[in-house]
Amino acid sequence: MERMPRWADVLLVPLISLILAAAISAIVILAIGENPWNALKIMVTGALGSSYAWGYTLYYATNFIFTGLAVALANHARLFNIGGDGQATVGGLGVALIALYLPWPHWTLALLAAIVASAAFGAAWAAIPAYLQAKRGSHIVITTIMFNYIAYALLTYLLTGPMKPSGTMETATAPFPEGTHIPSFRDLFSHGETILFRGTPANVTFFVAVLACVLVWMLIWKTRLGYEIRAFGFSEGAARYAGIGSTKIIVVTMLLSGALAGLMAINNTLGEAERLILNAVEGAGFIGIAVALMGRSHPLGVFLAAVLFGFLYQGGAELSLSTSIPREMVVVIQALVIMFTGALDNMVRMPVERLFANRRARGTPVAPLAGPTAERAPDRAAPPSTPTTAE
Amino acid sequence: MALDAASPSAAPPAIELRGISKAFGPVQANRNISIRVMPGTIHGIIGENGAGKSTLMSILYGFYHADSGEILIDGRPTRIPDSQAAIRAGIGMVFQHFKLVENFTVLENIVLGAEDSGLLRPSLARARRELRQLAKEYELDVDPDATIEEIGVGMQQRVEILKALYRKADILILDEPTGVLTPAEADHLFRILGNLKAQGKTIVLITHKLREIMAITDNVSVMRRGEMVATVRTADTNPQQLAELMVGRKVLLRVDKAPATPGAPVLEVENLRVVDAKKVERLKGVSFTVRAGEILGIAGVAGNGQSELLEVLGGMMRATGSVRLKGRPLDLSGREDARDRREVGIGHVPEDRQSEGLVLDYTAWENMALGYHHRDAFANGPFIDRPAIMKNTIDKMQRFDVRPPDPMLLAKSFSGGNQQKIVVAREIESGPDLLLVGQPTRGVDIGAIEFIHKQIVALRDQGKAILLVSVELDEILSLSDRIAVMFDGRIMGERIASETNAGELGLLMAGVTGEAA
Amino acid sequence: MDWNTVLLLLDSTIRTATPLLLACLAGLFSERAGIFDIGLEGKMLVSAFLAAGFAYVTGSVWLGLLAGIAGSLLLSAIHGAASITFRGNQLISGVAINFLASGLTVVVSQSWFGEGGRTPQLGDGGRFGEVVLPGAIRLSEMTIREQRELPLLTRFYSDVLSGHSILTYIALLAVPLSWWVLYRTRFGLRLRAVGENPAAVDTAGISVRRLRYSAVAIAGVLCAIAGAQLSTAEPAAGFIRDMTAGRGYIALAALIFAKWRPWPALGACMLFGFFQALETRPDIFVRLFDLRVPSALLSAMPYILTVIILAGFVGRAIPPRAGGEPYVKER
Amino acid sequence: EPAIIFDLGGKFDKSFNESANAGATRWAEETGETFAEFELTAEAQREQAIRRFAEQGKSPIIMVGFMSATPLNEIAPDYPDTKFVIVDAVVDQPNVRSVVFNEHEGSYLVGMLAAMASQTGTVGFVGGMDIPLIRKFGCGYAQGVMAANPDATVIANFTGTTPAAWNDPAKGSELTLAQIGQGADVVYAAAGGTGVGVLQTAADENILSIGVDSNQNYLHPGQVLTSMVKHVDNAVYEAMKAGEAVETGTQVMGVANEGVGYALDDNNASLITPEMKAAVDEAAAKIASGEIEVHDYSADESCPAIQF
Ligand SMILES: Nc1ncnc2c1ncn2[C@@H]1O[C@H](COP(=O)(O)OP(=O)(O)OP(=O)(O)O)[C@@H](O)[C@H]1O
Ligand SMILES: Nc1ncnc2c1ncn2[C@@H]1O[C@H](COP(=O)(O)OP(=O)(O)OP(=O)(O)O)[C@@H](O)[C@H]1O
Ligand SMILES: [Mg+2]
Ligand SMILES: [Mg+2]
Repeated sequence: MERMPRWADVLLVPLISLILAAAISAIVILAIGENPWNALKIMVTGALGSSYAWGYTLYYATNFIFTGLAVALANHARLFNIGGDGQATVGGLGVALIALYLPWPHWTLALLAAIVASAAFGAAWAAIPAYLQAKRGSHIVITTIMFNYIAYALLTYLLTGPMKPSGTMETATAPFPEGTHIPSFRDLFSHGETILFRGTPANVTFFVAVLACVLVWMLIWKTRLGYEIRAFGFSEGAARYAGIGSTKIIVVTMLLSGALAGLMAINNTLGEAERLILNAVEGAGFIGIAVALMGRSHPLGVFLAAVLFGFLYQGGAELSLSTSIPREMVVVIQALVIMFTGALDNMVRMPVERLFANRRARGTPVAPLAGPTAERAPDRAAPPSTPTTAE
Repeated sequence: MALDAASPSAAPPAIELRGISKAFGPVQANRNISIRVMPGTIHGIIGENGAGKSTLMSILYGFYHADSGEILIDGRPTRIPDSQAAIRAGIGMVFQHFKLVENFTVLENIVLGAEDSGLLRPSLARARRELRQLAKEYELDVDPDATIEEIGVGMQQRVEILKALYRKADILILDEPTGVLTPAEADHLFRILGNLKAQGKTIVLITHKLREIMAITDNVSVMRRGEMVATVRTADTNPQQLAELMVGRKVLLRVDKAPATPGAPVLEVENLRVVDAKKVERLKGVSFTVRAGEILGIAGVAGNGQSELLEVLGGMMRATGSVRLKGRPLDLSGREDARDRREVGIGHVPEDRQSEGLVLDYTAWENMALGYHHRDAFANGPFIDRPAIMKNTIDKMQRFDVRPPDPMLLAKSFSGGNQQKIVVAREIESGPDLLLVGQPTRGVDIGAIEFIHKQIVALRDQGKAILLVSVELDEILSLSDRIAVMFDGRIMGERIASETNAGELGLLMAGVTGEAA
Repeated sequence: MDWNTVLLLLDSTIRTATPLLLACLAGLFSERAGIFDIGLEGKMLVSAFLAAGFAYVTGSVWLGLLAGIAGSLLLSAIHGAASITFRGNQLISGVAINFLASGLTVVVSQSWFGEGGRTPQLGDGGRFGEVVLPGAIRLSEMTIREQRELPLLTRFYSDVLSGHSILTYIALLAVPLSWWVLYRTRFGLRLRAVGENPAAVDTAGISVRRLRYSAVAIAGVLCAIAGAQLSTAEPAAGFIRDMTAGRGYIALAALIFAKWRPWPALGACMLFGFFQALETRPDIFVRLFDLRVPSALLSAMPYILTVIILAGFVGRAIPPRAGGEPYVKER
Repeated sequence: EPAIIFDLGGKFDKSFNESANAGATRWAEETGETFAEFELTAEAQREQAIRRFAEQGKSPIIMVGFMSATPLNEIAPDYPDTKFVIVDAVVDQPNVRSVVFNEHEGSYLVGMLAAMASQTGTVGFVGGMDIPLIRKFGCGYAQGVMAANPDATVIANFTGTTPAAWNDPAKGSELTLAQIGQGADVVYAAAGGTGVGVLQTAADENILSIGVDSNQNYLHPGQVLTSMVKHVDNAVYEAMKAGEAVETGTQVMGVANEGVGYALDDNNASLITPEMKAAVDEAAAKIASGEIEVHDYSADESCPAIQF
């Protein structure tokens, strides 16, 4: 049932939440002796005001789309994948291996190969936690945390030893050969004299991410597998009754989730750095949790939340470039945004709902019982509320 | 027509509600309800699913807050802001869905919220003593140290009653207490209620079962769609009249069916054995046959292996022994799952529609495909064929009179009866050769029961085999053609439905063997 | 491997396990009451900062601890508001709290002390010193040879059990205390009940909200002690940004490992502490197995061992049934 | 106006960024001028910050940290009129000045001091993340130890494999205690903020420690044996002072030009005996003259004195 109009639900409430987050951020900025209005202007123009700004915003967003989708997909099966960081780290390894050790005549082929490799490596890294959850009941939250650390160690080993070109201090692989360089937004959108997205890292991977959103959306809501995943997530009893095997769902979902997280590596290795750098994931797996939860585990929501975080990252960089607001202030702002739009959502929603209810009460009489009152489907984006366990 | 059934005594009513209204969002659950319950009486409340009975009583118990209206206890206006206040006012309530902590012991559940001091030990000791006392007084024996998940629903209900009595309740509200009880357990409960009444306690009893109303209540109130439509003296009414007050139309209280014409055996079960996860043997060698065109009813007290039987046949549990469907053996080793069972033609209306039969957060149309979502009719390759399912759902909803007939509604938004209709529609319409039916009408109102029974009989008349498991003896007796009684994982005996009666079955259900009966 | 090494390992185990144990018990109270808390890390961090900051400014480590508790409680209150009052998503709230703590501690400490997210080094009054248990021998005053001649039990007592900060003993005492509170008091009964079935608690006439807020507050206090241990208990002597370094997540893992029970929590934390202590002694592998463990593998070892133990010996962990779900009476 | 870009650790990392910040601040205080600065938070910002400053006409643009080498190598040609300075890496471009430090040489010297100060013949090394740069420190240190006492034992540990390893003083303490347990009585910390825990624990346990990057002797007077100073501050200061005219090409800062060395001040004067001082100073002279060649781990990823 709709307590308030849909536009209020999807636009008004998040907007008010954002304003609240901004207001508190403003107070903190004031407290450290800076001008919040100025800060806001810098963030907005710096992250949205030009093709340059978008080139960074969308680059970060691309990372978060992948890790956000990874968490979101797993959420639908009530699995809490906090291993996105490790899966993306290992995904990067996959990209590096194909880029460095195989010859690529054209970037399209390299991109395809990178998609396959990063997804496969990411999936592989999720496979053991998935198997242990399905077969041994080992809690996926612990095992994925553990696998994050193991992934970091693995990469440290490889990038300080076997995969590091000798004679350099850099903890990174050698630069990838020419054939693997995928086009950036600049290459794609500049024409003639007008150069757009100059010097920015956004690249074709963004479209892979958009495609991934569409595919995940189709997977979840249009396919039999998605139907089974959601059924399992909502009710294990019903899934068993319907002949939907828990082992299959847990393993397949986690493999797909790991693959999505792994795909993120294309953006930062093949797309941006053109080499594999130690710790290149930079906690994007954890941002992915916030993105997925804020996006209500719906690919469109994930997309929007990822862009919001891209905005915060790029806007934050601009902020520290042009003011003396410390870079950690950006983390505070992120935290407030997550808090208000994610966790304190109802603080805004409840009064707004009441407002609409009052208006309606004055307008039309209360709907009769068993009329068109009950909960209807459109609010389906919400997955099981606490995807911490697959018990 | 709301006649006042005040008893002749001059004492003020134990409970008086005046003009109670309550809305959940846009749903008006209670509308200007007034009722008086006299002390020392058993007062029944009946009404269809969703009529607002539980809501009204929850308001009295301080669980919900009325939007408007007044509560008087023993004639005094009383504010009941929370359950603590209700308890203080001497009210105890046994909810329709028990409010027990599953992994706590009985004793812990009883002292919860009624502890004497900060330390548990003395409270538990006192509770243990008083429990022994209460158990003697009211024939309410329970093992105080068993955990709730270990004991059956009947026992759980006793715990709920003991909880109320331990808190010195003078007014006891029971919401659909017999929905989960066997006839024997129900009779026992009524004896207890009689005891309590004799001690001067006031009892409010919510139920769908008119037989129970007639048997033990003094007065009865009827609710419909959030309103109180009548309060009458039980002695002055009859079931037919009450049913019509409830539903607002004429209803048939008996199943109308022609004699069966059994055909070839469809399901042959031999020496079926099940050991569950806790290594307890649940089925100890069960054998029976169900033929085409007949309904085999399995009677028995809950927990004697019926659930496991259905789960094994439905592909949700592994077992040993032999099961043949139309002559072909089924794999019981766990390699075949529920989906494989559907493929060979077994439909299954599970005992628990909420946790098994439906995905409550799925829409009606999505639920119509549950278990059949892989079938060609419902899928295009890897994709779900939504238009096809939708069309199918609209059709089924109409034919099975699911209300409201809106395929986009979430399953949890339907009332229990309508939820059950969705499950029954899906399973019957999938065209099974064998339909497994567990507790088809548990918690379902009279109108819906009537309908569901008709559908099951119609399927039988198409020549399909039906295995019916129910703890309602009435249902077993009126619906089945043959009846098998289960006790302790074994079949105690088989009877022709028309040649047996509740008494004989009751003995079998208690484990008294056929020869002795 | 000689006894000396074993004793040292155990000594290190207890120290390393202390913040884990406190955070783990914090999570235990919160989650047993049905409130998931992945914000343990953030609360520890804020307390670590405030404890060190106030200990430095006031010169009193106890005042520092109080400040840490206040800060941690504030975050608890936010978490409570989000997950109890406003029925928000408890995981999001926890994530937000971790971010908030990580950013705010640096911003504030920079503006207070100007040392870039660090507090100044704490002098001796500003930190919790070693407590010498009655009858323990001060080993630091003896030569190694003299130490080796002492009876093993004496050394175990003096070396491993004695000589930790008061916070370590608080942590160790918190285990039986938690057990006692949870299983022997009215409050504990209600707390466990509210995590399993809040409706049962509600209909018994007890406020679900109050119980859950108290559980979250207890978690705040315990996290605060854990944080203070990291920044103000010897050998620590000050705050540095992000110094919790993922311990909150490890504590969470330990909690699940322990299946939400106090004594097993002690075991799990000690095990994790032991693994991490082992990580500091690669020489043991050389001596025992003649095996040079590459440092990356050594770093990964605690995590690999955890997975192995989890997969091999620990069965399914069933969380409190109402965990993570806000209590909603009226849909 | 010059600009400086700090690496991911931030300008208060108790390591080379902090030292660079000290140099820049000193320049600003002395000249009364200002400089632009940026602390990286993501890899993608390296290029962003370099380009941004270049386009704003900042020069010279100073980058701290070896990870910026590859991006700078690509970007520098785009801004031929801008001067760039990179610290800790070599970028072979006409408008880039590369400043690298012979940390192994400085570490060698403090290694000698450690060996001479040690009573037990066992000394320790606590590194932050296990990366080649830190091994370079460790390797030089071990060589110095061996040079002073061929029978000595060097224990080397690393804090971890994530950036958290730079900010985990508790872990630093545990590693120090573990090394003490193995008999170490001098411990050298090359671990950023983690080192704070190492030095503190050494002081608490009455053994000696060695600081790194900047002079950390003052942290625990009389208990820090010395510090391996790496004058990133001077390099930054001089680059800023030279301004647009900064000389390009590679500048190697070693013992010879006092780019690295050991710190001697009032705080540790009592710990360094005249004999010790004479021995290291002699070694320093020999290193400067090339008579002693300290092996550089990063040259061939191996170390003659210790196995990592
Ligand atoms: N917590 C709640 N939130 C929202 N709506 C509710 C809630 N509880 C009950 N309702 C609605 O109020 C109405 C009355 O429900 P109630 O449970 O009182 O009916 P009932 O008469 O007890 O039905 P039944 O016989 O099935 O138990 C229904 O429409 C129901 O869906
Ligand atoms: N969340 C809801 N919001 C609005 N209306 C609801 C909601 N849930 C149920 N309803 C409506 O309430 C009515 C009865 O639902 P209710 O939950 O009382 O089922 P029930 O018959 O009590 O089931 P059971 O007997 O198994 O408990 C139906 O008309 C249904 O459409
Ligand atoms: Mg109901
Ligand atoms: Mg009801």
